[in-house]
Amino acid sequence: MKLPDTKEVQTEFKPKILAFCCNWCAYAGADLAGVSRFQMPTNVRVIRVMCSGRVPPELVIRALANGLDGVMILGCHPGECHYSEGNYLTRRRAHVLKRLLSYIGIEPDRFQLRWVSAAEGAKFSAVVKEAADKITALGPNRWGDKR
Amino acid sequence: MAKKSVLVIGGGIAGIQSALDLANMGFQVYLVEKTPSIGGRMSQLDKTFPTNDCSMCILAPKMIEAGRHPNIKLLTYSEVEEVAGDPGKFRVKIRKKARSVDEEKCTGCGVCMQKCPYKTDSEFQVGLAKRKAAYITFPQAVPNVATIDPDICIYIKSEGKKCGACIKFCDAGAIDFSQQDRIIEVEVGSIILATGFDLYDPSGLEEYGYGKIKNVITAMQFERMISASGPSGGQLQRPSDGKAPKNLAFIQCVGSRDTRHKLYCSSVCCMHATKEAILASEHYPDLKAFIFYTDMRAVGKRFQEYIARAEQEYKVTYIRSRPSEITENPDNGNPIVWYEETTARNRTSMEVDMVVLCQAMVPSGEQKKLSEMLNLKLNAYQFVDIPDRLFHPVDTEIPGVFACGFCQAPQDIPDSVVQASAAAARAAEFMSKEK
Amino acid sequence: MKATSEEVKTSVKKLFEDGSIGHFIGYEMGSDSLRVTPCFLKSGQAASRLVWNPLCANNLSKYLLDFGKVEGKVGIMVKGCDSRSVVELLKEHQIDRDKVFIVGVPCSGIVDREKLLAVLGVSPGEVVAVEDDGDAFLVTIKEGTRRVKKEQVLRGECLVCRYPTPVIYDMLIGEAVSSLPWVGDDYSSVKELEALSSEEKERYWSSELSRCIRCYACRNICPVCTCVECIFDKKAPRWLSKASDVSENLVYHLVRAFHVAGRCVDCGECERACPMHIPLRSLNKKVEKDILELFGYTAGIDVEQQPPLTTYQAGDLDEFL
Amino acid sequence: MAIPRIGVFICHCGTNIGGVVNVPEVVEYAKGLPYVVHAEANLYTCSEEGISSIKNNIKEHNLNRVVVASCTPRTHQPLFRNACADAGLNPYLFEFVNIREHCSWIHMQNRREATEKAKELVKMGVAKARWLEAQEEFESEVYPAAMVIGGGVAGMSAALNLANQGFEVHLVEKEPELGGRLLNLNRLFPINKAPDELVESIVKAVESHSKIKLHMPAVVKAASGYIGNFDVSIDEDGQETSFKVGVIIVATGAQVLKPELYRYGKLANVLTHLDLEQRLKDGELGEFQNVVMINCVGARIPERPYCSRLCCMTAIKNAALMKEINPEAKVYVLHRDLMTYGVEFEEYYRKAKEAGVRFIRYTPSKPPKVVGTKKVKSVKVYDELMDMEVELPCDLLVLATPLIPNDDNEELSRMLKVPIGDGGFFLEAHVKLRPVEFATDGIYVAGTCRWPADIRESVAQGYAAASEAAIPLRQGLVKVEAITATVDPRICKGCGTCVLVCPFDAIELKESKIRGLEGKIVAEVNAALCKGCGLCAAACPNRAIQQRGFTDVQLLSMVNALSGKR
Repeated sequence: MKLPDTKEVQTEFKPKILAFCCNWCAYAGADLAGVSRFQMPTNVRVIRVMCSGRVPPELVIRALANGLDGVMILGCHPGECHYSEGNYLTRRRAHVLKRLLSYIGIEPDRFQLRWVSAAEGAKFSAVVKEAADKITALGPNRWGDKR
Repeated sequence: MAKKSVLVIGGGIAGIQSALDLANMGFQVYLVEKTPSIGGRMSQLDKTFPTNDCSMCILAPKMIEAGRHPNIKLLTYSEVEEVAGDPGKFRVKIRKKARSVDEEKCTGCGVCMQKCPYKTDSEFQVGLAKRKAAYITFPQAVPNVATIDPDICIYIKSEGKKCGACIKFCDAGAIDFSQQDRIIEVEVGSIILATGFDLYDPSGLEEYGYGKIKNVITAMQFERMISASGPSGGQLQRPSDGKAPKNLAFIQCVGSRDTRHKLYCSSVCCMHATKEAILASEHYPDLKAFIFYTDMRAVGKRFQEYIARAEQEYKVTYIRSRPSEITENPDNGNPIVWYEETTARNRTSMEVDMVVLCQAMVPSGEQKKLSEMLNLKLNAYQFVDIPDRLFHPVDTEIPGVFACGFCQAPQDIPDSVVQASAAAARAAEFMSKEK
Repeated sequence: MKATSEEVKTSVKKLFEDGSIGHFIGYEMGSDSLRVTPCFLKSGQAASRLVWNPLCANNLSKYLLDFGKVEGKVGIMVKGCDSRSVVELLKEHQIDRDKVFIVGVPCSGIVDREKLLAVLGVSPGEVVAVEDDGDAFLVTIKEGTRRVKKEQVLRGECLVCRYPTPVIYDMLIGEAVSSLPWVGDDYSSVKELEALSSEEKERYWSSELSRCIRCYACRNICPVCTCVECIFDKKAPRWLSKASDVSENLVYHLVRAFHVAGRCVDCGECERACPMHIPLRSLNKKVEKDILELFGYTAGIDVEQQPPLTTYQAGDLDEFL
Repeated sequence: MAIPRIGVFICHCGTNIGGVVNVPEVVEYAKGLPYVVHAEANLYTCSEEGISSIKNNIKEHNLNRVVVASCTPRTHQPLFRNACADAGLNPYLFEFVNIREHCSWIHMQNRREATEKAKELVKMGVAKARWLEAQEEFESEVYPAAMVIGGGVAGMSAALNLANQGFEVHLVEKEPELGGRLLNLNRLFPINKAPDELVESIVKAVESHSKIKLHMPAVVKAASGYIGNFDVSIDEDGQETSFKVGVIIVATGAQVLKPELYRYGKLANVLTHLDLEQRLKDGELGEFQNVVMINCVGARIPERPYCSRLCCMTAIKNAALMKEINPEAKVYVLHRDLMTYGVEFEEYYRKAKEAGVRFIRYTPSKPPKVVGTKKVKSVKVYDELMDMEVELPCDLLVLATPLIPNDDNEELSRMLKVPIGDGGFFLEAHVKLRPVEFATDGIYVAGTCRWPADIRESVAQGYAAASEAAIPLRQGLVKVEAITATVDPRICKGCGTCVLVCPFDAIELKESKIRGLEGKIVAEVNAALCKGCGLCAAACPNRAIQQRGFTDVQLLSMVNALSGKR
């Protein structure tokens, strides 16, 4: 199957990225990043949930179909979930979802699962920078408002 | 049946913690604070080590909770005058000083502060800024009401003949110069002392030139300077010319561990100097900070890692030496720190833009008065004496009277909070026995 | 021995007679000789209508949901794939094992009607009968009987079927079939798509999904789509706009694939029902493949096995790049 | 639902937000958002002034939803919720937007984009607020008993305090004896007394207390439940016992590191301080003339960076004691920073110096070296002050090793669902202001299982934990934040997916009792067990189960708002 390259070259593309953060680790880590004044790109918007396991795949799919350039789920490190096992379930779902998204042509980097503890302000900012860089390199999400 | 009640003296973090614990347990608490707002020393801090949590941000919710708790009667701008009675049934007289402002009517809008023409040094800003005769100590004050300082208010001094700007401009009609000091009498089962600390005046250490060399300041002054809510909005401005310093020297053990001054270790200065050096380096990435220390006492959770971060990430230089003298370069006002290099054993010097003295901390001035009132023993350094320090670490020699936080020994915030809760537990236990 | 329509008729009749069942769900011939349709029986007399042949495509298991409140047991005829969706229904407490009587029939593949007509170059009315004959079908048309290799005309799911014999039953008619000779790599078509670049995949799926008219036939027929109120029918929140543009269709199909993740048994009903010929099984197969690779799980095998997305192992793959 | 009337309060936080984000611009933007009827800026929304403005505006504008854009809900949510409640608005009709930690503080160099981001965050908050619903908090009674795990000084102090306040206490100690680490000590610093009598008086008080039920030797086997209602089962001397408590205090202590340094365990005259104290106690120390003590053995090194807080004082104590036993002996303490913080420790140090103990500072880059093959004969150390290596004759080498976490911390952590942090010690809810609480309500921590601490600190923490534990015990009632799951039984198909994913066994499939649905099998949530994680809500295929405060419509509205959809 040979298809023409449709990748657009855009200058000054600033991707919009959504990050679901669990209340206990990732959100606290993001808070710590703030308190520590770790400077980072402005692309990421955080939605707080109590556990990464609260984020249903539907919401990730919806966000990407809405045209958001990337979606992240950030939770506690395995074994450190405030609810013991929420992040393990998230991890299983995320593996399946990431592969499914990739199957229809949504680049894997557009959906990321990362572990950030309450003490990892620096990691939070690193994760944000990395996501912003990678998604910027991918260019705009072509599935948004596709007709 | 009336609730059993407790008197907590001191509205800093320790007093607030004790008061909240007891109030949540269901006791009636009288929280007495001599200044116009609770919050204590912690409210003056910019950040707290080792997390760099914004101090006010974590303190404010507790202050507000204390301010609105139905079981806490907040008595600010008040001092204990007399304690009589016996353990389990102390009769306490509290002087509620005239604020010249009706606390019920005042909205804390601050118009009186704007209009008041008379100024004095701000205690909160450690003399780095002025405040008015009509003032609210700091923006998050609890209660958020104005106070009029009778020592400088011309209206009061002239017995109503002059000024009165505040009366004119207060829409709420809250200014009330007819207020008199009131004596409030309460009966309490138990008393908790949490009177905190004062800062040791470093001008007694003549070799460091505090008060003479403009660019030698204290750690608390630095704290206000680096704070976003400080007089310079977080900009470091050295006193001689307002320029931002490019290098800074912190001197540890100023008055502490010193045979001429205080023999004890003030316990928190190593860490707060490190914190201030980190904060300065964060604000000014090119700034160089030097910390002159005796022993680097980093004994708490994550403290060693904090020091390591200061060294590695912020390039803070730790120099193990106690400087012998600070002189001033007359050309540029730079302080020159004279010290002995530990290994080379040479007297050498370092010229910096500003020096921060980490002064000793001493029990608060009211401690002595209170101890006399209560007939309570103080130790050689005026800290509250704890007879069985190991197994009853918050019990004073008087049954039913407990002491927590800095008033009984130098300690950091978490240790003070622990002791404050411990004192609350002991008070609750004491009153349970006194059925 | 292969099961025959005759055996099915006698067995079911007997089940009615000895009181084992009060209802039966099976197949009967439909509007033309290439169609069978579901049939619902209330007594043994009608059992003569039943048929069993390589045209019995429908997965009847979803009809069990409609028989929740009837008296007595409901008998149902299941092929291998259908039996697996019965397992899923049992696992999710949608049916009561004590109220169903499962009549299993080993299946050696179902004819894809469209493929057959194309191969033979005939119209539906011209076919008289289709019979199973090992690796081929014997198709009787007016001109006589032709032997057509199964690989040419089997339905997609039958080409990769690993469970020709029902995994759960109360009665098995005919001899168990352990494997089908033509089944090789279950996921070769998935792998082909996986190998494409993101842009190529996007082009492919945009084109496929752009055809969806959102008739919801795939959902309605799916044996494991059992929700009382599908999230796509909800007003608040509205997960999907009415517009059937590609983005909305994407949401619909991806969410559907995810909702049946670890539950889909690849009975192929969705694709069979799709009027726009969207390769829906491809999405489901992709998920099935990943769940097998990641968690070693296959749906519809064991009622006691916990669904893969409701459990975990601490040592699950922790690599996301 | 009444038509939403949303009020938005945007905080300058002094210059913390206002210095980066153009707050007035965000206010103007907020005014244009759907259902927003009032928007304003506050210098500090958390100040009394800000709080009263919220209250006044709720009344003035008849607000039925409040959004505050300021700092983090993790610290300030209760405050603003209470403000709403004070003004008669259900506190769950409040939504928090974080534009400080998540915006102004991390985008200080980019004011334009920070302002745009703040607007979007506010838009998302308003979108969620539109769907907020009033909630009632679940209340449950507190069973008036406590379990204290660990019978050391911290645990005993906590137990006695609660018992004296009138609460029943189950004290669970794994050893057959109360007293913990103290039992191994020869003397206590800085009072230099033997611990025996002091400990005995506490042990007696514990043992004779009618309210304290002693379980010994016993270990906790299982614990389930929530604040006010924990079901605990323990193995007490081989027998399984179960009981119910309202609160749990963890005070399990720590152990002393046995080092693999300085030929410890290989040469007979190398001891840890704990070994030394045992020998002194048993009268088995024997003769000594030259004692060398090394501090920070196995501590303040890359793999174990922390300072164990009390070893310096232990070394000083034993060094002075060596001098006391044999005034002729030469006693050296080789140390790094000497951590004699506070009043008494500094004095303790001075007195030891006066008594003739020699202190030599070594640097970690040039650590002391042990000389000798069968026994230590001498110790070589680089003396920083003298700038030279000195060799100290030595017939007794004593190592100060740090406290390290107990091996069973991890098991307890899993059982109680409480976290372990730095270095394997238990992690408190907040290092500054909640030092003896776990993030999980109803479970508290004290003593050396939290971090190295000396006796007075451990006792104070024991009391402090008792103080926090006494609050729910005395209140007798706890409220659970209304973020628990709820089921719509009309939609629920009883598939049991939620039951499988719930980590707390809070959901059961039951026959519905609701009119019109009688007999239908549906999921039912036990609000007392539900901890509000929302796993069920994400797993439910038809969304019959929702997490209050984080419902699908709320989250989806935020996503749609962010992506510019309605």
